[in-house]
Amino acid sequence: MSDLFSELFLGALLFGAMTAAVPLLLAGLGEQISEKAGVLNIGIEGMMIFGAYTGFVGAYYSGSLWFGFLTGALGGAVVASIMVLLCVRIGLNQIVIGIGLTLGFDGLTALLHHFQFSRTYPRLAAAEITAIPLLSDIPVIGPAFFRHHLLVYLAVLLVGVMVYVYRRTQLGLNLQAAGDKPAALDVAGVDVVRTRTVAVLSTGVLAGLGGAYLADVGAGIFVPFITNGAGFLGIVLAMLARGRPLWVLLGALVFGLCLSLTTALQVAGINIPTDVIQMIPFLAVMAMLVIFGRRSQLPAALGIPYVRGAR
Amino acid sequence: MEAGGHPVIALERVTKRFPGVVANDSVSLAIRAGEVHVLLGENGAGKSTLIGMLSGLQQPDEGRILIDGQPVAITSPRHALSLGVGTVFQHAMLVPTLTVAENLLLGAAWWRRPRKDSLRAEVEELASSLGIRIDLDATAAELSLGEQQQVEILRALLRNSRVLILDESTSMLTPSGIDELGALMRRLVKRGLAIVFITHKLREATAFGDRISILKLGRKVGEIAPERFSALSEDDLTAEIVETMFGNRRSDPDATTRVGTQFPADAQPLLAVRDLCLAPSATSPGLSKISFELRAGEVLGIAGIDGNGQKQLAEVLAGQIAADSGAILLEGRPVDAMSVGARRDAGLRYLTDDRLGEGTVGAFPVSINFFLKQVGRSPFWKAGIEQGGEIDRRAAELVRDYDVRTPSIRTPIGRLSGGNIQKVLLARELSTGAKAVIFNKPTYGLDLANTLVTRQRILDAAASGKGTLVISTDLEELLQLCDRIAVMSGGRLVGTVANGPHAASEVGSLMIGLAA
Amino acid sequence: AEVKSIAILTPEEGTDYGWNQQGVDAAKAAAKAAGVEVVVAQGLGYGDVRPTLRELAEEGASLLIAHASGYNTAAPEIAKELNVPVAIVDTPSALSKGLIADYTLSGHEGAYLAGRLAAKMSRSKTVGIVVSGEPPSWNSQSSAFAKGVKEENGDVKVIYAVIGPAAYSDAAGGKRVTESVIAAGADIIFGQGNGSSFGMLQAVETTKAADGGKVLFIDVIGDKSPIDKGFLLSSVVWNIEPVYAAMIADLKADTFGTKSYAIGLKDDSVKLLKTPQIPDDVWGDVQKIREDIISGKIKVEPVFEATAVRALMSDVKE
Amino acid sequence: MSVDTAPVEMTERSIVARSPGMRKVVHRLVLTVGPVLAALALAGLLLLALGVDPLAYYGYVINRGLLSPSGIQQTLTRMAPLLFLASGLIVAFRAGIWNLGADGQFLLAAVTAAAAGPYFAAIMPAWLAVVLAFLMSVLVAMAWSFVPALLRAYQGVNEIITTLMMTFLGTSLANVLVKLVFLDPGTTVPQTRTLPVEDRLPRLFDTTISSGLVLGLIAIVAVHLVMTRTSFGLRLRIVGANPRAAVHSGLAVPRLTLAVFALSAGLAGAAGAVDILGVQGNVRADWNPAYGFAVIPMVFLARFNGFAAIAFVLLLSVLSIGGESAARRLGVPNHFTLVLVAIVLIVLAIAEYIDHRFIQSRKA
Ligand SMILES: Nc1ncnc2c1ncn2[C@@H]1O[C@H](COP(=O)(O)OP(=O)(O)OP(=O)(O)O)[C@@H](O)[C@H]1O
Ligand SMILES: Nc1ncnc2c1ncn2[C@@H]1O[C@H](COP(=O)(O)OP(=O)(O)OP(=O)(O)O)[C@@H](O)[C@H]1O
Ligand SMILES: [Mg+2]
Ligand SMILES: [Mg+2]
Repeated sequence: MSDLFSELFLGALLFGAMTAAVPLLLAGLGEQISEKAGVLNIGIEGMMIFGAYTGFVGAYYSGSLWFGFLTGALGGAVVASIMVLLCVRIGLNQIVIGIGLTLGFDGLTALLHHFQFSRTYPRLAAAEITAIPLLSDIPVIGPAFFRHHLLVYLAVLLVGVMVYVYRRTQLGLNLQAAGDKPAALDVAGVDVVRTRTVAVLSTGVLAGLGGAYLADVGAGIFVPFITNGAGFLGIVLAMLARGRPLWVLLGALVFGLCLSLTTALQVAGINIPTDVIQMIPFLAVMAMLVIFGRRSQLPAALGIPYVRGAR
Repeated sequence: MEAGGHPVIALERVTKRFPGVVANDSVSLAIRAGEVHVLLGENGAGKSTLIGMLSGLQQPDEGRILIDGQPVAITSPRHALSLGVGTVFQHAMLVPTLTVAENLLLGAAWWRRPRKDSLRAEVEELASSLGIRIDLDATAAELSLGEQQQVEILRALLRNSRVLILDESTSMLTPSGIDELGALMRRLVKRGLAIVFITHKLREATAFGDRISILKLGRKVGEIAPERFSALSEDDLTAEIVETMFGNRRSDPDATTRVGTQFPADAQPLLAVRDLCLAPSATSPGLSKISFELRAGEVLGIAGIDGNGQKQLAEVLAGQIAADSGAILLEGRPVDAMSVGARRDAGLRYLTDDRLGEGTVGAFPVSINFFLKQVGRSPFWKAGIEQGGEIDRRAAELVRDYDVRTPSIRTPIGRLSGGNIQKVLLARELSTGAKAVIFNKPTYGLDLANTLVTRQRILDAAASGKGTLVISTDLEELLQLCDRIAVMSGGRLVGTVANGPHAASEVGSLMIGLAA
Repeated sequence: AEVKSIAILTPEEGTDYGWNQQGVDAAKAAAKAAGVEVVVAQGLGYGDVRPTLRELAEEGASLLIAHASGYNTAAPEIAKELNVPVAIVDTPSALSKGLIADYTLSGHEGAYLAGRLAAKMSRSKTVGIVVSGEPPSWNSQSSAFAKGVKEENGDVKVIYAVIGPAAYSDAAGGKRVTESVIAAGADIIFGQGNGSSFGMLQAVETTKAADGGKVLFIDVIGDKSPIDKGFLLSSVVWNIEPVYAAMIADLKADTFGTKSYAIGLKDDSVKLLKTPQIPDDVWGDVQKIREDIISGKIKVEPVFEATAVRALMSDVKE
Repeated sequence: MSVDTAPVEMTERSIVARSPGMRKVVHRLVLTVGPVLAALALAGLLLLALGVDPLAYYGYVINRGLLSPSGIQQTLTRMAPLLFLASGLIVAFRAGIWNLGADGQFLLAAVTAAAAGPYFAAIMPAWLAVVLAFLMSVLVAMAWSFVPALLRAYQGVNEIITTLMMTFLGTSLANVLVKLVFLDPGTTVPQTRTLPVEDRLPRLFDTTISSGLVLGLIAIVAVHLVMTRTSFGLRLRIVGANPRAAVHSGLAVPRLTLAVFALSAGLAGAAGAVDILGVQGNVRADWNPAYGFAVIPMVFLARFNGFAAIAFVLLLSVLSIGGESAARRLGVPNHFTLVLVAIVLIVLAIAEYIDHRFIQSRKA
C-alpha cells in the first residue's frame, strides 16, 4: 500500500489541508478583529454561509471567481451590517443576535438554494492556479503550498498585514482600546461606535470571503449548510490566538492537516474512524490549556455594548 | 495679575436632566483664561455633569455653551478636544493594556503610524517644564493613580488645550502631590491657560483657586470673584463657602488636629501584626516585614503615597490575599489560617476603598448590599431560605441609623452617590460584633458633609473600644483622627509617630524618605 | 384492507438526484399506478420524526414509508401505538404482520457490476471509493464494488476513503478527499454521498488523472445525467417503485409485513446506467455478467457493517 | 469575559422588587406577544415572496403546534429536554459563566442513557433501570464539564473557548461511542441498543406526553426559586454580577464556580437523559439535535427568569412542531422554520430594547 504514497499523493494531501485551512484562516482573522474591538461575533457562521451563497452566485453568473469573491465579501458584509446595527449601534445582546443571524442565514440560503439550484446543481470550472516560480517546483511542498489560487497567498499575506495593523498603526491602538476600555478611547477623541463598526464589517468581509472561497474553490458548488461549523472553529481559533494573527494561521493549518490525515490513514488502510481523528486538534488544545493554562486576557469590554456617558 | 481675562468658555442657563434628577438647573458660568476656576459642591451636585457637557460626553437639554463668544454645540469628546478643551475625568481614563506612550497617541488619524519618536521629544520638553517625570514605556496599569493623573494632565496639555478641566484630581494625591499639582496649575494659568478645578477640599480651593463657583442640587448657589477672593482671609473665605454650601455655619473638617491619647505600653494589643511579607508584583511593591500593634480604642493611621502597598496590607489583614510569611493575631489568637468570613466573624473588619469595584454589587438593591458579607446567616436566611421580611426590616433600620439617603431600600446601590454608598459600607462593617476595623481611604471622593459623618463614625468606633486602622493618603485626615501615624513606603513601614503638634512635619519627612 | 393513501418521510428534500429523490419519485409513481393518494413529508432531518409520523397517521395514511435508516426506531413504535402500517429500511428483523414491513435497499449486485466495469475501464489500474458516511446500504455497495473490481482484475488497486463525520453536506470535503484519491492514482471514482457527492463530481470534472486523462465518476441510487458534463461513467440506479407497489398490493391482500422487500438486477429495480462513456463492447461484457448474477452463477453477498467493509478494503488492496 | 449584563441587572431589579403584580405580568406578556406577531408579519412577507399564503401557513402552525390535541402533546413532549437545558443555562448565566457547551454535555449524557438504559432494564425492574440510567447520564455530563470548570476556577481560562471546544469534542466522542462501543449488534444501522417503549419514562395519563415534561418543569421552577430565594442562589448571583465583590465578601469563588459548572452541565445532561429515556429510546450515529444552541437565545430573552423561559421554550416548540407541519402542507422547504425562529428571536430582542428605552424615558 505504501507505493500509494507517491509524491503526487502527498502533495495532494497537503494541498487539501491548505485548501481546507483557508476558510478557517479568514474566519479566524475576521473574528479576531471583532473580539479585539470588544464585540463577541457569534454571528460569523451566518456571515460565512451567506458569503458562500452570494460568492457562488456571483462567480456562477459572472463566470469570474474574483467577482464571486467580491460578492461573497459583500454578502458577509451585509450580514455584518445587521450585527452592527443591532449590537454595535443600539447595543442588543450579541449572543442572541449572533445565534439569530446564524440560524436565519443557514435557513435562508438553504431556501434560496432550493428554489434556484436544487434541480440543476450548477458547478464552477476549476479555479485557475497561480504557481509561484521556483518554489512550486519543489517536490511535494511545491504542489502542496505554491500551486494555489491567488486568493490563498493573499489570505496568508493578510496575516502579516494584520500583525502590522495591530502592532504599528493607530487603527491597531484604536481597536485594542475599543476592546479594553472604550470610554478611554472615546474621551481621547476616537468614536468607539465607529471603530467597532469598522471592526465588525471587516469581520463580515473576511468571513464572507472565507465562505466564498469554500464554495467557489473548496467545493466548486453551493449546497445547503456547506460551511457546517467553520465559523465556530473561527471563533475558537480567534479566542485561542488572543490577538495574535500568526496563531490563527497555525491553528487553521493544524485543523486542515487533521482533515487530510484522515484521508491519508484511510488510504493507507489504517482503520481509524474519522471521528477519532477529528478529535485530535481539540484534545491537543485542551491538553495545552490544562498544562500551560494561564489567565486568558480577553478584552475587558468584550461583549459589552458601549453607551457614551452611561453609568 | 492674571485674573479677569476674557471668557474662553461661557455656559448660559445650561440645564441637564437625567431620569429622575435635574443634574444641572440653568447654570451660568464663565471660564476665563489665566484663571483657576474652582467648582465646589456636594456629591451629586452636578459638577461632573457640567464637565461632561463641556467635554462633549453629554449635551445640554436647555441653554447654550459659548466658545470665544460664539455659541457652539459640543457634539463629541473629539469636538471638545478640537475646541481646545482638555479634561482629566474623575475616574481614570487610560487604557490599562496600552503603554503610556500609546495612550498619549490615541486619537491621531487611524491610518497613521503612531509617531512615537516625535512624541518622546515633546513629552521630554513639556514634562521637564512642568517638573514631572513620566515613563513612556510603562503600561498604564502599572502606574499609581497619582501617576495616571499626571499622564492625563500631560495628555491634555500635549493637545495644547486652552482649557484644562480637573475633576476631583487631588482625591488620589498625597499632600506633597497635591501641592505639586497646585503649583503646576498656577504655572499653567500664568501661561494663559484656563483651568476648571473640582475638589471636595476647601483648603485646596482657597489655596489654588482664583474664582470659586458653588453648585448645590444642580443649581449654582454662589460665586466668589477673584477680587473678593484675594481680599478675604483664608478663614473668612472658608467660612463663607461653608455658609453657602450648608447654610448653617460648620467649620472645615480639616481645620482641627487631634492630640493622640497615650496608651500604656503594657496594654494588651487587640491586633498584632508580625513580619508580614508579600512578594512584589507588576502593580505593587508587595510587603516586607510589616509589624505593628493596634490597641483597643486606638486609632492607628497609615500614611503614604498611594500604591506603596497599603491596599495589599489591608487585603492581607482581611484575608483576601494570603501573606507569604508573618503572623496576624487578633486578641492574641492567630487568624492567618482563617478565611475572610471567619476573620470577619472573629471581629476583624475591612472597609474597602473600592466602593463600586468590590465593596458593593451595583445592580443589587441597597438592602441586600448591607448583608453581602452575611449571606446565609440567620436571621436573614433560615435553612438557606431568604427571609425577605427580616432583611428589609433590618435594612430599613440601618438606613435610618446611618442616615443613608436612598429613594428606597430596593434601589440598586450603584445609583447612590459615593457618599451614601460609603454609609452603607460603614453600617455593614461597624454594625454588630466588630472589634478591629480597617478603613481604607474612608472619605475618598466624599463631600464635606459625608466626610464629617464618616470621620465621626471612626472616632465613635474607637471611643466604643474598637481598634481602628485608618489607611489614607490625606494627611490632614490622619492628623485629625489618629493617635499614632505609621508611614508606609515601598511596601515597608518606615516609621511611626505619635500624633501631636509636630506630627505633620515628622510624617512628611518620613514620606519623602528622611528618617524621623 | 383498502388503501386510500400512502405517505413517505425523507430526511432531505427530494431533489438530490439520490436517496431522497428516488424514494419520493417512486412513492409518487407507485401511488399513481395504484390510484391512491400520496403525501410527501421531506426534509425532516435526522432528528425525531415521531410528531410527523403521528400527524400523518392521524390524517389517515394507510401506509407510512419511513425512508431513512434513522427512522427505523420511531416508525415501528408509532405503528404499534396507532396501529398503522409502516415500512422501514435496513431492519429485516422488525417484520410484523399487517404492521411493519422492511425494505432493505441494497444495490450490491449493481455495485458489483459497476466494480467490474470500473476495473475494465481504469487506465491507471487504480479506482477509488469515496463515501460521506457509512450507512448499511452504502457499505454493501462499497464492498460489492470492491469485490467486482478484484474479480475483474486482481491487479487493480481499490482506495477507500470516508470524508468525515456527519459530512453529508460537506461538498468541500467531498471535493478535497476525491482530489486526494485521484492524486493517489485513481482514474475512476465510485462516489456515495448526498450533498457531498456534488463535491466529488466537481473534483472529477476539474482534476486530471495521473496520466493527464479524464477521471470518470460512478454514481449511486440516482441518475445525474441531466446535470452531467461528460464525466459520468455510470450509476447504480435504484428503482424503488416496484417495492412500494408491492407494499400497496400486500396491504390490499392483507399480506403486508410478512416479507421484506428488496431490489435487484433481475427486475431492473437495480440497474447500471448506460452512458456515452461506456464503449459498447464493454457494456456487452457487463450485460453478460449481469445474466450470470441473475442466473445465480455469480454470487454477491451484501456486507453491511462498516468495520467489515474497512477490513475488506485493506485486504482487497493487497 | 463579560457578556452584556443588562438583562442580568434587569432580573436583579425585577426580583428584588418582589411585587410581580398582574400589571407586570401583563406588561411582559404584551411585550412578548406583540413582537412575535410583528415577527410573523415579517416572515409572512418572505412567505408571500415564496408564493405561499402566510395566513394559511400560520394557521397550520398554530393548529398543529398549539390547538390540535395530538399536536400540543408533541409540542409539550418536545419541551421536556429544552426546559432542562434552559434551567442549566440559567444557573450558569446568572453566575456569569457562559457555558456554551450544553450540546456536548447533552449528547454524551444521551449516549450514556442509551447505553445504560437497555443494559440495566435487562437485569432489573424498568423503573430502577431508568432512574439509574438517568443518574449516570447526569454524572457523565458533569464530568464532561469538569476540565473547563477547573480551568475557569483555578486558571481563569475563559470558559467560552473551552466549552465550545468540549462541544466539538463531545460530538465526535459521542459518535465514536455509538459506532464502536455501544453498537447494537441486532442491526446493521450504527445505533445503540433501544430501550423498549414500555420501559421508558411513563407517559402522562393516556396522552403521549412524556412525563419528562413534568420533570423539566420541576427542574426549571426549582432552579428559578433557588437562584432568587436562597442564599446559595444569591452567592452565585454575586459571583456573576461582581466577582471581586464576591472575593471581598469572603465567598469561595472557585468552589462556587465548580458548583455552577456541575449544576449547569448536570441539568444539560438531564435534558439528554429525558430525551432518550422518555422519547428516543436510543442514539444513532451522527445524531445531534443541537437543542442547546436554540435554547441559549431563549434564555437571554427570558432575562434568566425561569417562568419567562418556560414561555419562550413553549414558543420554540410550537414553532418547530407546527412549522414542520405547515411547511409540508404548503410545500415550503422545512428550512423556512429556521428563518422563522431567527426572525422571532431578533424582533424580540429589538422589542426588549425599545421597552427598556421606554421605561427610561418614563422615569425622566
Ligand atoms: N449617566 C447618568 N445617568 C443618570 N443620572 C445621572 C448620570 N450622571 C449624573 N446623573 C445625575 O446627575 C446628578 C449629578 O451627578 P454628578 O456626577 O454631576 O454629581 P457630582 O457633582 O459630580 O458628584 P461628585 O462630587 O460626587 O462627583 C446626580 O445626582 C445623578 O442623579
Ligand atoms: N446610573 C445612575 N443613575 C442615576 N443617578 C446616578 C447614576 N450613577 C450615579 N448617580 C448619581 O450621581 C451622583 C454622583 O455619582 P457619583 O458616582 O459621582 O458619586 P460620587 O459621590 O461622586 O462617588 P465618587 O466620588 O466615588 O464617584 C450621585 O448622586 C448618584 O446618585
Ligand atoms: Mg463628579
Ligand atoms: Mg463622582
